[in-house]
Amino acid sequence: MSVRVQSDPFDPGAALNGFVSAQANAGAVVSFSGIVRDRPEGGLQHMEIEHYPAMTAGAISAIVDQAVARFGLDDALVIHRHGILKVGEVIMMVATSARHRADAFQGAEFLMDYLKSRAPFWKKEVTGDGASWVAARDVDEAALDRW
Amino acid sequence: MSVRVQSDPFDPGAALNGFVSAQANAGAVVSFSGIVRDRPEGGLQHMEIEHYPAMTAGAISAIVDQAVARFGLDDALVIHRHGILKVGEVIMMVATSARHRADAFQGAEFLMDYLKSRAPFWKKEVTGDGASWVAARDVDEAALDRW
Amino acid sequence: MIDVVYFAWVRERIGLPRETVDTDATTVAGLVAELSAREDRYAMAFSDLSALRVAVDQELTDFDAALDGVREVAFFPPMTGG
Amino acid sequence: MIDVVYFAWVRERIGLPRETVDTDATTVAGLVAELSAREDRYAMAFSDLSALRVAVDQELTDFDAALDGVREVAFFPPMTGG
Repeated sequence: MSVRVQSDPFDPGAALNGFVSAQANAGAVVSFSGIVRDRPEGGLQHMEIEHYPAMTAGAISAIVDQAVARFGLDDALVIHRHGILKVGEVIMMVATSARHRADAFQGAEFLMDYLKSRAPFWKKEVTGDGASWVAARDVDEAALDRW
Repeated sequence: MSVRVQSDPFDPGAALNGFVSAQANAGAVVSFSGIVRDRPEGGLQHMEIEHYPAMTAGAISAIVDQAVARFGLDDALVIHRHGILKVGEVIMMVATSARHRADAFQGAEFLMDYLKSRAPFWKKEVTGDGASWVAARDVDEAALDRW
Repeated sequence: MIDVVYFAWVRERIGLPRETVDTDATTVAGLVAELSAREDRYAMAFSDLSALRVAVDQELTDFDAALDGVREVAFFPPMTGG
Repeated sequence: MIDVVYFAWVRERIGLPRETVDTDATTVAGLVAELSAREDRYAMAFSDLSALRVAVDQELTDFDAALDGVREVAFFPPMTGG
């Protein structure tokens, strides 16, 4: 299991290859990568991601431990950036491995659902008109109900 | 959309990075990588994957088109190897992108379920004791029922 | 004249990957009956159709598919891709 | 003495990221009431508790959580990670 919280950019492909090559038993690896996108109406200059340094890694590790236990994952990786990110940059990445693909997929979806709403990050969008905090979406909170 | 059927090894990380950097609108990218694993009882020397060259790329493209239409995917990638593969080698990879993560996840699972049972590949396991064709699993056929 | 192709253990049991068949059959099932009547290796390969899949001109189909204008029929076990 | 930390728009409304509070409150809700009574900026930040989340010693919890032995309380809006 590996959790990385960092302001520096990271290479998702290198992270995926490292994760794949570390798997001794798992035949299935699922990854998710989140990319900064402009707003539908345009104008995003950059995104700022604030976090709670004393809590972040521990909160993510607890979510990872739950996912590993629940889906019998062989391994899991979470990388999450904070600080200033431009459009097109990769914000975060999750990877899971399991013997069968259904567990790897479910583990990755579980991690994403919980990271969205239970890991202490807050996104702010900065445009030429000012800055605004991204509101939590009801659909993200509702996504937790299925687990 | 991109479909690659090849005997040569490929680099999943490079494929993921290429896919991510090609996304102009999607904020969510999901990938699946399948790795050759030894049998639970051990002894696998290598795996041979046979396919139906005249049909394979067309069959995969039809599955990709279904996934794109059904889940509103921005983009999709399938790479599938044939020929001889050793333990630890990556057999195949799928990547999907969408505006929201639920669609990217569902699109990737749909692709995997259909590639498993509807793309013309057949796996043979070669051990010191001989060779045997991998039997299709009922659970893989059943997985199609949910779509 | 129809090209008939075999994959995986169907190919191994019949002992060849491809052959051209001069057939009067109007459906895949009729073609299977003709081939099965030829020799034991065909009869054995086709003994349990529930264990077989068929594609006609590179499209998956059923054993009752018609052969009108068809150029290639493929027989194989359930696929194990991914 | 408890360290109280604020994030995102809670931090911006209150105007500081962290302070140390000498409090008699026995629960998080009691601490919120004390802070809200101090100044308008606190009252405004805490005006709708349904829009807030709280962590006690870096664990998510509820507003009725006890403060016995607690060293750090954090207030913030619903999280938007991922």
